[in-house]
Amino acid sequence: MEKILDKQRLDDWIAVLTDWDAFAPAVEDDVWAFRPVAGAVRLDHPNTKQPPKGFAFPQREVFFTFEQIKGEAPRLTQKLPQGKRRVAFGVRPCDGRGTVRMDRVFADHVDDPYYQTRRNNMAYVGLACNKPVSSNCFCLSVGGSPVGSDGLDVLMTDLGERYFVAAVTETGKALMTVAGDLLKKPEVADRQRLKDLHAEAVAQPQRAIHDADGAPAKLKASFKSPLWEELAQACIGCGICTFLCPTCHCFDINDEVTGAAPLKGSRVRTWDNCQFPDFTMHTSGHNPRPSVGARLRQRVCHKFQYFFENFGMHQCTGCGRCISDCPVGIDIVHVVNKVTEHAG
Amino acid sequence: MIDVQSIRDAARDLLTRGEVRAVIGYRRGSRGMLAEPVTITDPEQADELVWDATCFHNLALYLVEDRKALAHAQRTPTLPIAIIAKGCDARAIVVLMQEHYFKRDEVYIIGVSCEGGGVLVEYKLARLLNGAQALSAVFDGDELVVTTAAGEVRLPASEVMADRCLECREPFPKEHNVAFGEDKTGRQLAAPFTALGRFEALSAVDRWAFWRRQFERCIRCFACRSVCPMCYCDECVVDSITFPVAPDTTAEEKANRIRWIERSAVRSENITYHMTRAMHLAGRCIDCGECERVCPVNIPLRLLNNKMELEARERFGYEPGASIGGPSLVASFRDDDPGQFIR
Amino acid sequence: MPANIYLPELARITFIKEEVPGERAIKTFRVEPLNGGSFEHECGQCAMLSVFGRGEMMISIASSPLVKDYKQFSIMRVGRVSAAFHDLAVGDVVGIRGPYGNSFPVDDWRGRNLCFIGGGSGLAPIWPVITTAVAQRDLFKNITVFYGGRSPRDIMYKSELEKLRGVADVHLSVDKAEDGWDAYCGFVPANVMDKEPSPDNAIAVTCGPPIMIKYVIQNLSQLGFADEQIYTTLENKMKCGLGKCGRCNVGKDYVCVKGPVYSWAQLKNLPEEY
Amino acid sequence: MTKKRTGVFVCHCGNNIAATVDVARVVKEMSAEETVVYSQDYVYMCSDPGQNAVIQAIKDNQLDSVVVSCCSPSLHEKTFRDNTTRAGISGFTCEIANIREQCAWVHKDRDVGTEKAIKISRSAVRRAGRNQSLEPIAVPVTRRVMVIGGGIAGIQASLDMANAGLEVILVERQATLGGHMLQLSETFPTLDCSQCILSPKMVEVSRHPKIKVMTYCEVQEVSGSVGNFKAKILKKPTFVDPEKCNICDDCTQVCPVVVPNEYELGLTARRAIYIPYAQAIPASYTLDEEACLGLNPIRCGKCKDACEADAINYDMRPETVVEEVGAIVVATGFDLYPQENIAEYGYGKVEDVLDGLQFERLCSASGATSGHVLRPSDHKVPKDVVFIQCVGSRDPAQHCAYCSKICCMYTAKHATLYKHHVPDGRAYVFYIDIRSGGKGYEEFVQRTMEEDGAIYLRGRVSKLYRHNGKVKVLGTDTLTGQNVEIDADMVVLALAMQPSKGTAQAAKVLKIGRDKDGFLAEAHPKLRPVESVTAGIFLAGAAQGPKDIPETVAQAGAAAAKVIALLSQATLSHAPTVARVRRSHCTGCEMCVTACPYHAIRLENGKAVVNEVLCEGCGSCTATCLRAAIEVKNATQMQVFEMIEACLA
Amino acid sequence: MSEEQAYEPKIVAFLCKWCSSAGSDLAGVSRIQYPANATPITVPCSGSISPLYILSAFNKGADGVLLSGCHIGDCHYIEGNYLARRKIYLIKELLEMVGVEPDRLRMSWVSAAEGAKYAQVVKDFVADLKPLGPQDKLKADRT
Repeated sequence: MEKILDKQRLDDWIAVLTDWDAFAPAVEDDVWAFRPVAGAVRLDHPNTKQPPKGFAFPQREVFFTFEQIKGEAPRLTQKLPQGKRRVAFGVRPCDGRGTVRMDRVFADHVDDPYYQTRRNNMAYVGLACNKPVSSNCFCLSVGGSPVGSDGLDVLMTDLGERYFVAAVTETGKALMTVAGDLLKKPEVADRQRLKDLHAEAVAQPQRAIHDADGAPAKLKASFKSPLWEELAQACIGCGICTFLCPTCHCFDINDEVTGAAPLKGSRVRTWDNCQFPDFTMHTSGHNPRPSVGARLRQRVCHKFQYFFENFGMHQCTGCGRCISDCPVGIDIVHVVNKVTEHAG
Repeated sequence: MIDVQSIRDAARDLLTRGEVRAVIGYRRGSRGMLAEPVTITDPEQADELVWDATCFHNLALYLVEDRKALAHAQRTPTLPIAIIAKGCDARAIVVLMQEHYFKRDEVYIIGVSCEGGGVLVEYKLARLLNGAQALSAVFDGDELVVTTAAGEVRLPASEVMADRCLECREPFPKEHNVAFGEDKTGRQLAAPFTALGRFEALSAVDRWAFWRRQFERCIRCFACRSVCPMCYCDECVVDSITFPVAPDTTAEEKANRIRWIERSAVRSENITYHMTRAMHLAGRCIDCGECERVCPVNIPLRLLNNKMELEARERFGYEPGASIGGPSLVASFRDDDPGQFIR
Repeated sequence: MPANIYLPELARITFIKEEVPGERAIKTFRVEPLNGGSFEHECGQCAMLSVFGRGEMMISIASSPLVKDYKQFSIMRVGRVSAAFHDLAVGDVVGIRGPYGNSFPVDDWRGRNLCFIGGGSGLAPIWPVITTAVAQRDLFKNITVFYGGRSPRDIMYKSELEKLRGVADVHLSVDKAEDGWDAYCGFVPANVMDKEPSPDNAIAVTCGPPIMIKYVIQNLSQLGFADEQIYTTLENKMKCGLGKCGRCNVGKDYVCVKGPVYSWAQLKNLPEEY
Repeated sequence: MTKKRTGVFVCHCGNNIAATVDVARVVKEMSAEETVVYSQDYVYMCSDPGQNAVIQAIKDNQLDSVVVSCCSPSLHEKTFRDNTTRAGISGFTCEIANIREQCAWVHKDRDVGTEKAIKISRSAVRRAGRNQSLEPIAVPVTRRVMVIGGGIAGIQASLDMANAGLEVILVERQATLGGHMLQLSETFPTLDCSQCILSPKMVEVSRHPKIKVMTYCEVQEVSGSVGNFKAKILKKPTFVDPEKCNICDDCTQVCPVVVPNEYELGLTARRAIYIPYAQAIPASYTLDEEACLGLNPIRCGKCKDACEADAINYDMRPETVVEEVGAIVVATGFDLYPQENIAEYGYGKVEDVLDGLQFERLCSASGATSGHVLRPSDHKVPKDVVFIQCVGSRDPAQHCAYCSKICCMYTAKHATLYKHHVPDGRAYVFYIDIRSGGKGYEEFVQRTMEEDGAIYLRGRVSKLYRHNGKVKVLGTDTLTGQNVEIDADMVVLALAMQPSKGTAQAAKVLKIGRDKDGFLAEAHPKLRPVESVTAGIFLAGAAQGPKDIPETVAQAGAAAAKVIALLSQATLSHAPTVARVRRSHCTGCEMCVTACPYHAIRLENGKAVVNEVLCEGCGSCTATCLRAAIEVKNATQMQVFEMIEACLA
Repeated sequence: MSEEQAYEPKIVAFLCKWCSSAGSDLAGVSRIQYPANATPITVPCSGSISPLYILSAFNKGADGVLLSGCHIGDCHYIEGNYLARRKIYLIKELLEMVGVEPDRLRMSWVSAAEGAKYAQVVKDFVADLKPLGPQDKLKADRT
């Protein structure tokens, strides 16, 4: 299903999606984030600071609550997410591809009921990048495209005054169907314009990982390379790179206690981060990844080697967030290039 | 204007003469024109060093990292380590020495004056350049010289500088072994605590509305803490992401680490984290502003730290980073400390 | 596997025994499902135990799969959850989910000599293999057990080890000589070298502190054991047990799914990061 | 430490608690606590049966910790801790939940009171759940004492302690013992001669085999703690060997330097080499290094030439000795409030305006005028003498807020003495009110007024100045409301007593507190009046506050008795609730070292180390440390964390 | 009863062992009635009160936090209250700056002799807290 939407009618489309809670990028204190739609939506954002991964994988998820009277068995109450279906507008293609990767992780081996419930309730309306939205974009290097539709339900392309709206999935079609005649049939010129724009978009200069295909093997060969410590020399061990990453999925599980007699609390999942020292630290103090170098290697190899070995795709979508926001200039493009070049 | 070659020469000489074991400085990074921190040990590398308006980082952090690495390796070096320090960085080094984190003779401070400049803010520059890509940016007097593909542009320094630099009164590293550039101590491009003053003029309701938004946005990536040279604790009391285990660490201690806050990045926990951090930085924060710069979600953390700095100065006559020998703010008192708030 | 993989089953502690006293105490717990019937497991698999309010920990199941009534765990008091476990009493209810990970290919080892080498609390993860093999004694040839602790009081499963003597060769050791200890004094790898188990038609299974494992493997190789004949089991920090939380990986393998049991031949191919 | 087995015992206190608090409910709620394995209530927990019940319950249930919900810990914490100890577990595992004073007695509503009692008890249960078993720390003692200050307080304390068999080191900064009392002529209310009562005591001190007198010495540094102090004492050089000196006085005859004599408060002069006064102890000369022309035979050397005993040695140098003592008595005395501070009385620049001590010297038979009251300006007998009380005292706005206590009496004494010396003279006394609380004091004042005819004027002197060879005194008699103007020959100011310079110094060296006026702070104003806050350091005399002689002697005796009691034990017991350092977390930033009021923490190899004997467990370090690297045992952050939770549950 | 009347602020009161606890005891001995909202926690000295205690109390749902120690100059531990005064001043300023009502954190010197003062301090504190309503700025919502 391919349609045309007048830019001015975007709000009308959102308004008729009454079965859905709609989200769109909005700026607050100079931070772009997906927020519940309130008022006019203008999809002129660069990219959101955080990817939309939190829709299906929120930073905090309550698994269940427990209550235990002393001497009795605990009572557990499962807390599966509930609520209206949700749709996010303005999702960039790199983040769409991020969703594909998250889906793989949370369905691998066994289904994660919390992720699945949220994910099944979620639709992503994408927006093609006619131009790179950041100087650190490199989606093309990792098999993506600024106009790609992986992981999206709908892909919109900004034609100037109008959006070209293409359904990608059945959910996407459903969303478009609700719009009724707000969505018009595209003209030939529209299609041509789309084609031109898409061609221009993929021709835009981007940063580049030179040998992403060769990366898994080369990284594997470079496990013991001294380059890792060297490249991580400036790393301060914060969580920006992973917390802003559209594909990082690591988490921690903790009990949050709210009462002691009777014992009350929740078992909670929170995002965790492979760059934090205690991520792998044993209680004994032994740490399989004791240095910033080892932890940088884990992050990079996870994305460009381990994930590839397990799922046949890179776990990086080239959004460039980890590069732009790294406080000390650690640059995954540079790191991968450097290590792979060094591996020959 | 600082001649970067003089810095390179100094670094090279120190390494060549074997006076220091390494030099912590800046080099050109891989993303655009931005500088990045580097530690060089080979005199040959000295020519990589740069000095420009993107030398944001407070390199004192890497002195801390160096100490940690040495402690971990149980090594006592015979040579000092050299560091390139701006005015604020040098104050941080003073605080670290005040807290005995290392001794004066273990550091060789290559001070570089910010003179009329400081560091730039990327978004301010981008706005002024209207989409042109800057290739380099160096302060010259009260101007920023920017090169773009189209040529050289000169912009008023004050329009691209970070707030912390505008409000800086000590752009010259007082504590140094060698210093480059003019001592412009006392320079005041903006009144101190301008941003804080503006904020404090708000009503309590507005202040809360503001902070509520900020604290709800925090994702607890800990970049503010990780980038701070004063946050050198081996384990953060308020939200630990590591724990030091010594031979005498008991199972009891490991089992019963207090969880003042939960890992959930929700408002209540975030606010407790940030307030505790501000308290722990009271009298120690030297306003390098790095926490605010690195925050990915733009929480104006300087306000919190500035508030403590202002109170320390006005109520207790205390200037963080002013002297190596003095007592710490919260470990000392004066008879005439304010007490009117006590009933 | 249940619909909600994170929701533990409730299980009651029916038996507690103090194996090793002191600062690094080890206690053995038996837990029985509260509502009858629970998961079945294989030798070497783990389970996630919960003390509600304190959290979860991954512990290897120390009882044989042949035992269906209960599952046994030997837990050292080292951290938040294990300390809470040590504070529990018979009758208390905990949470359990699992089983997690792969297992020792015990059935493939029929007709072979089995050599077990454990140190410290590392006896627990290989204990189900030992007990399973002993329970099916006629399916296996010689069974040899090396086990050592820091001192005589650090030896766990004392009476069980004594009982083994009838059906297996048991070689105990302590790191340092102490009064009243008449068996071997010295580290476990040295004891192995001392007794020189034969690699012929043998499988060696080892678990213990990383440094011990390292030397045991070295020594076994020296004795002629091929990499495929040596098995060990890894211990990594785990949170989910399901290959999702991201911390227990060694290379591409999540130890909670692909491990924890590895032959040395397999382990050698993984990055050295455990 | 495994999970605690706590017993909770809730007291009805007759009806005191039970009237407001549903005791049974408290018991029930506490039994739901994770660590509680036993709980009961009883009508009077502190009674014998109550205490026995606790002991029984501890034994029957293998309790390892106890919470007693009852009255204030100030009343029965010790009772129940001793009781717990009797049951065989550490007393420090016992916690008191105060549900009487802090709850039952201050609330009427039963539901509200019960709720609060539950919170208080629960909070104690949580705290007890993490208490360590601790035993008091035993500290061996050194059975020697240092007394700082050789005035009457120090002398009396030294004698009392030495007579009880303790070795005493008596340190005096002046060249002789005696202090201010030695400068007095007569003492009130008996008018017996000051020197006559003091000199024999000084002699006794100097001859006592257990007392080592160290005059012309200053305490420079004190380390250690109760039972085991180490004092560094500086012996200033006198340049005269007291063994050789035969006090022939030949040296002063030749000494060319003349300086004011401080013993005579400047009323006379002395030489650079001098003996403070004839009966000085030790009986030896001292060469005042500052006044001397140069300690160099080439520059002067006259005294050395003159000394036949060859007692003078210019090469003497300051010497430091270290003494180890188990206790310290501080008797550093007072100074007069400086006349220079009193603007309305001419900043001490008006001639013939004297302070009380100067007047004592004028009256003293051994004084500058050999016991004749002559005014300094012209050596004439003054006929009109004005005595002004409360100069500097009781004046919070400008001077000292406190009453100097002895001025009323010594002014009366001065007026009496003057009248005895100059029967036809007129003595005027300006006073605010007369404070004569003391045995025989009121009678003495009455005698001064009635028999000796001193004229008492109630009111203040607003101004005085030199006028026609006299001192014009302008004042108001507030009883008559009339202005008074007196042309006085002499004015004597009853200046306030203030802590001596030595007192300030001693407080600094000993790290003991001072009150807002600078006097040494006692540990408790009523119950521990002779102890400093620091264990093992005791206070005697005017260094602690204005006192007359009997009071000083009494306090000195009391301090001595405290020291004797303290050092009669073989070891001392110190509370074990002291700070502990987590070495893994300490970075050696020294903030705790700075914050510790007891100087109990030092850095060793870059980590804080606590001297458990010095530590009083105040927890200032805990609150100051940024890394939770130091905390007080049984008052840990974890315990407070859980108590907060308990309060808000 | 209206909602507002029903609201009873929860207060955690950190009292030093020597003065303020004794002062609250005296209030008890004198049978001075005061509201039961403040649950006392006895600490050795006001100087031992870490700012984290205050933040934690608010985090755990306290509507107000009361801190009390010996008057300046009277500290049993010589100078603990001086250290406390400085630290508490700073945290109070910080809380106010982010918009927490200043009335939620109260510090008061109460000597062992000031039973009536302790009672009054609690009374006043409760009265000042009531109009503010529940504290939800720092309170953790862990549902």
